[in-house]
Amino acid sequence: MAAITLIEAVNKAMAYEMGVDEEVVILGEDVGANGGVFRATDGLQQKFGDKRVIDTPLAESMIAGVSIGMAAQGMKPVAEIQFMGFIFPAVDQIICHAARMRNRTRGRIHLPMVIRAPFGGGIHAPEHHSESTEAIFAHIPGLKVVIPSNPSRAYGLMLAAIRDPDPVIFLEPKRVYRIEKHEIEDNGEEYPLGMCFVDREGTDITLISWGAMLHETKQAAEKLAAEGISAEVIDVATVSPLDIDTILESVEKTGRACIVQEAPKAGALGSEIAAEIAEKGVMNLLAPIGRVSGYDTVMPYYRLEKQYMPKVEHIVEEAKRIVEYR
Amino acid sequence: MAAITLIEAVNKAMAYEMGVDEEVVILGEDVGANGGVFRATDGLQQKFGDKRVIDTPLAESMIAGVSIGMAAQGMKPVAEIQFMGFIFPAVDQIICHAARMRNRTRGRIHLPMVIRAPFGGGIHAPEHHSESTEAIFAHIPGLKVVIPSNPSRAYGLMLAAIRDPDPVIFLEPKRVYRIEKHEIEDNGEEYPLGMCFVDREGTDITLISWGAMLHETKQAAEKLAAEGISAEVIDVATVSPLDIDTILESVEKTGRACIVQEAPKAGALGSEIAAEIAEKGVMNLLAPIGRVSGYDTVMPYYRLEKQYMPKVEHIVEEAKRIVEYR
Amino acid sequence: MTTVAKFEINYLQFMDENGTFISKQVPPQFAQDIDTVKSLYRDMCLIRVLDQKAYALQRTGKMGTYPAATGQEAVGVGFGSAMTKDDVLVPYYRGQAAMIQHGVLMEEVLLYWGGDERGCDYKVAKQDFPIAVPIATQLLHAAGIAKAMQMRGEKRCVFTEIGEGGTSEGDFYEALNVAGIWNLGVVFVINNNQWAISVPSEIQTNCETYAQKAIAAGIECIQVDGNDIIAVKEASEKAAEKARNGGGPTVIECISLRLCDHTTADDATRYRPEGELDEGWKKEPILRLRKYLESKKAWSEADEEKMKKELAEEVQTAVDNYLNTAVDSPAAMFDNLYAELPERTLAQRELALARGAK
Amino acid sequence: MTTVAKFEINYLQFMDENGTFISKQVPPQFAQDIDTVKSLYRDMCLIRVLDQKAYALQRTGKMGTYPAATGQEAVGVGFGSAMTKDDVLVPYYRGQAAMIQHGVLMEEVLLYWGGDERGCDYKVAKQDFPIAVPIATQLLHAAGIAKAMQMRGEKRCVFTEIGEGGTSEGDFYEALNVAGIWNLGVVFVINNNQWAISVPSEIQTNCETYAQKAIAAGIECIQVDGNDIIAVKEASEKAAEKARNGGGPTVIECISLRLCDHTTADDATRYRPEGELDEGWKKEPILRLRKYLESKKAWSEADEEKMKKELAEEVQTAVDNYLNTAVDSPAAMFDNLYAELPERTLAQRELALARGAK
Ligand SMILES: Cc1ncc(C[n+]2csc(CCOP(=O)(O)OP(=O)(O)O)c2C)c(N)n1
Ligand SMILES: Cc1ncc(C[n+]2csc(CCOP(=O)(O)OP(=O)(O)O)c2C)c(N)n1
Ligand SMILES: [Mg+2]
Ligand SMILES: [Mg+2]
Repeated sequence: MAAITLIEAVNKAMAYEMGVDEEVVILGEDVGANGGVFRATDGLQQKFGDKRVIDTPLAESMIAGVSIGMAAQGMKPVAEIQFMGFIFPAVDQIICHAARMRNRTRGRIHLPMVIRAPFGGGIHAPEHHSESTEAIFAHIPGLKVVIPSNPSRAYGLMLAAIRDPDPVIFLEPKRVYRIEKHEIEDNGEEYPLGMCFVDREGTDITLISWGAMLHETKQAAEKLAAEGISAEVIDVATVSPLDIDTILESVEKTGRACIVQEAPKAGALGSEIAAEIAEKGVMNLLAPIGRVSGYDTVMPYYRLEKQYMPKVEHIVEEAKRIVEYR
Repeated sequence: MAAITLIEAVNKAMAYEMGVDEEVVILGEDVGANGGVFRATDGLQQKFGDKRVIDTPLAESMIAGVSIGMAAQGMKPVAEIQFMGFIFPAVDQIICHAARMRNRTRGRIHLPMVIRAPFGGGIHAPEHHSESTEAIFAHIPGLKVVIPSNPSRAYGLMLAAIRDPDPVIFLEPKRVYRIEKHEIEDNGEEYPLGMCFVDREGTDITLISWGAMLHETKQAAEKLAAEGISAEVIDVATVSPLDIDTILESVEKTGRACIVQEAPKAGALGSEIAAEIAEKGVMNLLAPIGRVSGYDTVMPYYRLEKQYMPKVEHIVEEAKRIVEYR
Repeated sequence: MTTVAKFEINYLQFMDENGTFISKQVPPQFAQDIDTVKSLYRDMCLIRVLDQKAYALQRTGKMGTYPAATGQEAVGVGFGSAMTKDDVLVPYYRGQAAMIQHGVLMEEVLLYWGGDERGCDYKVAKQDFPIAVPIATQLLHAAGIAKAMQMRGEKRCVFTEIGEGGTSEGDFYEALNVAGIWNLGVVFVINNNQWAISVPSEIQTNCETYAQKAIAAGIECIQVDGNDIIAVKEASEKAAEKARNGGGPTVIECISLRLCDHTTADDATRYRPEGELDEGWKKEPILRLRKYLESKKAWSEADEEKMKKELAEEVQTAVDNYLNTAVDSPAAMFDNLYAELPERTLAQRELALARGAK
Repeated sequence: MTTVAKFEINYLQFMDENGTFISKQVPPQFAQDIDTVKSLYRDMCLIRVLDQKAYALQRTGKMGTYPAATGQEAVGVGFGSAMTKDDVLVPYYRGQAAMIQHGVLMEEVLLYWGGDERGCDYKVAKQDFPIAVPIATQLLHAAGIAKAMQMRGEKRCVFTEIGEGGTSEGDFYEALNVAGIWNLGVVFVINNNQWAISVPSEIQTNCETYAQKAIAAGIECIQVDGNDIIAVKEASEKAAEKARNGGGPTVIECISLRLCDHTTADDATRYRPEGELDEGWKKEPILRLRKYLESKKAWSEADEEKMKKELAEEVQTAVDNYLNTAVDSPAAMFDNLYAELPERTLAQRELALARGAK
């Protein structure tokens, strides 16, 4: 057992599955000798050869489209989009085909494929390297959208994503790629998709987050505890389809909810969670539902990046406002 | 003054503006001699020539990208995407460039362009011809997303969209292209963007909708009135940026809200509206916020289309449930 | 300046509009077998009958929008007949000729355009892709399928079809490029019917030929007379043979003409120049093959009558099967969305069933 | 079979790696003017100094990710110097050489890579586009700009640049195709530096040349030695002249070599074959032009020293200006989102200001 980072966990999960299932292949830009610009595929081409770890031409629609064709033949492509900001040329293939092939053919063709992409801000990267656009994919029926927040979940959820018979968009919060290490046994054990994780139990307020922001959210919960406020923390993990039951249960208990996300606020995933609470759990609420969020503006270049990102103190502040609401 | 349909109003507004502003040009697939597959550009090439009404090659990313270049030079392209289901190849250009050029250049370059697309179901069309994916664009800062619900609004909002100095996504509810006629004076008077319209005043519940579904929503309000329930009806019209104040005001008055939309429920625009109410107006609520919606599934081929679409009775039912909520 | 690369585009035609072999090239083996030629003739006629029937169904409210392949039967039947069962077809929406050649049932085609997903659940052509409505996207699927075949060392190939207008899409080029560099066994067939709805080929691209677009991907190409089924089939068989044996991709441009509206939703009189159709009907693929058969004394008016009757019956059976397929349950909207429907959506399924039952 | 179309790709080079004119063609007028050649030399040296400085800034935490153009200076300086003020440049991210030629300030380039949008608010090059990070997208903007120029009857043209890897994107082809059919005044420059991050050109496309991709769009093309600034500039001037006068688009492939890492975030030792750099440094564009100038007795060691000192100062001034530009207010995130900020977002702007003030 070794202590590994989130990105190493992604790497290990892919390596594990390639070792036991020869249908699994990796493709993308610079995934080969270079091991990916973040090293997610480091060493995999050396280990599995360039037939199974394939450097593609520079074309994202192609990467998605070719993966669809391969998956239809029963292979299990794990495609990398170098940054989520470059996934848009592939959106047509993902939305119009990957998400629909099983339904369109009434089950005759299904697509066991994964599209991985690092996402989110906070690493001082150039434009288009820092956005959080998970809401776009979470709105599309037929897709699963998974966001691990730590190394263990990255390992377990990636295995589940590869084994899933349907397309999974696997978004990796690159800001926390190397922020913490977990002891992980490389035993091929998956975590279930479609399930929230309750990361901290509490009674006064439910803080709901996913990906990198979960780290700020947990720190906020610590600070709140120091001030006598007991926060429950939920890692959504599979942002679509949403495990709303776990969230509703928690909110029923705490009576208060605050969603923490990095994306621009309008029409983000947080809106969906809030809407579900407002539809199904609103009468348990002791206060309005809060959303600590990125602003409704373009993710700025990195000099102003910090000004854009939600911070621990913003979460604490909002949580307190909600808890103190009368 | 003549009584015209929604699509004729779109046509008239474009013709008007082309007549007074020579920077306005139309481009797209089949917009020329054919006048568009729905005839939105009918007669315009005859009138303004093929230099200003341009049949493009078959490539949506190109249509959007070329429009960006033209707009940067001060022209005012009005581009047609034949159906919203075919907008996805253009999404990269729209999200990464159209929405950001002003911000990216700190105001040096701005893009007065319109991208029109017919959308929504109910006309027995083939696959990809019936979806409602407005939520994707409504999540993108830097875009305006406008959806007219009737001929007058189509005329006034289209004029405003063309004159707006920033990119506008103009989505036309094709199911109601020809469902009603309005007397419209072709005088170039625009309607303001960024504003909801209150289409019916009421006291018991606020029904919020846009586009084609507004018609079912209004019928539902009629039926509710017959049963003694007074429904206020709001046409969102500009779905981004959202005029949430008008909605909140109404909900403050009625204490109850129900959103009516055609799109799949999860992560749709209705979620954003519900979330805003839940954040800012929830304590005025006498009942949970309802969402009458399409299902979280792929828009079916047309044999099952009717089973997918929300109907007047569903709205009535949900509104009554909300009004009767204790 | 020095010249560093040279290319030429060749054109293949065997038979002219009078059904006469005009090429100096020896006609291919299959063209010398009169039964094969007869069966090609019959298969083209079947498509024409089917299209006419579908058109009539649409006009009487029993069918949705339908794209006929009138005048382009030699393209689909020609390359479809070059495929083996093990090959995979990735069609475009005007692809019924090739689809039916490759085992898709007529009633499936009708059910599809009749607005029912079950029309994509092919009973026989199990691996063939359903029609791709978003233009050009399917070419990338073809490349992916061929990649899988290549990785597994299979001697199969993939055929995919696209209209000449569709070649303007980025996906068209991305597919050619990846097929080129990975040496994939794909045959890209361009049905150059000279119109993309109302947009004539002259304003679609500045190329003299569509075949030459293959040069941008470093792959082989050929232009053929798409009204000459002998040429289409011959080029297709060569390309397929090459593809199955690791020789890589080919682009085949077939020059045809759309002798019908774009679809039943279109009215080509709005944009089509006078006289084009009259000229077109003189060159169309079915008539010339009939002339050839007649010139060989292999076809009579009686044969024609008999065949027409058979085809009408065949098509009618398919139509009956289509019309007798009851509308599916609302549950069908949910049951193949994922392998397993998520909890949350299950409730919606119940709701849909309850609403549908009313 | 008959041949229906023929194409050839020509290659242009005037000067070899020793600074000797090897072409049988007469060198262009400008190359015979020693001051022009000197100034091209100086401009290339400036880019190298700037890149080195930016690299150093990045290594010391004063700059973000930066893509040097080392070894490719002849490409950007060559075509940039063929542009007039009225032309418009649509650059790619490794485009600093052309950008600076066309009036973008060095401090703007630095501010941009230093993470500040104000680096795109060009003081001089008012109509030039900012760098496009999403690869190949910019070519369509170039086409749109040229379309506007054409509609207005202006005698201007547009230059746009892309890497050889970027030619695999669909947008590349869509832009060429529309430029071809609309006869737009765009010059498409491909900087074939033989690498797309870690992906070598040999596995990017099956084409023998990148120039030939123009054939798919029916437009003219040429391949030039991208290390020979005389050839790059000559081809560019011809293409620009043609474009300004309604002659339509041209693709110019410049063969260079990336003599640096992809960006400061890259480590090319992970994938680069041994020896390639050594070979490359022998052919690089600056050295050969110096050799030429020296052979003409037009350049001395003293000239070189003097120039180096001047360039260092020039670059240092730009660096100082960059470093002295205070970080913008959080309000800047909002103030150019739309012409007028929506009500709803105004409140967020207040919030950002309040938070930022803490
Ligand atoms: C991506 C996309 N854009 C637009 C359309 C709408 N559309 C359907 S067919 C067609 C014309 C296609 O012409 P061509 O490729 O020549 O094929 P043909 O119909 O002539 O066989 C268009 C624009 C579409 N289906 N997909
Ligand atoms: C659409 C898109 N995909 C991926 C990237 C990430 N990326 C940046 S540079 C690069 C390689 C580009 O190579 P090439 O086009 O040859 O240009 P060069 O950097 O060599 O000048 C990649 C993959 C991007 N910026 N945009
Ligand atoms: Mg066509
Ligand atoms: Mg390169």
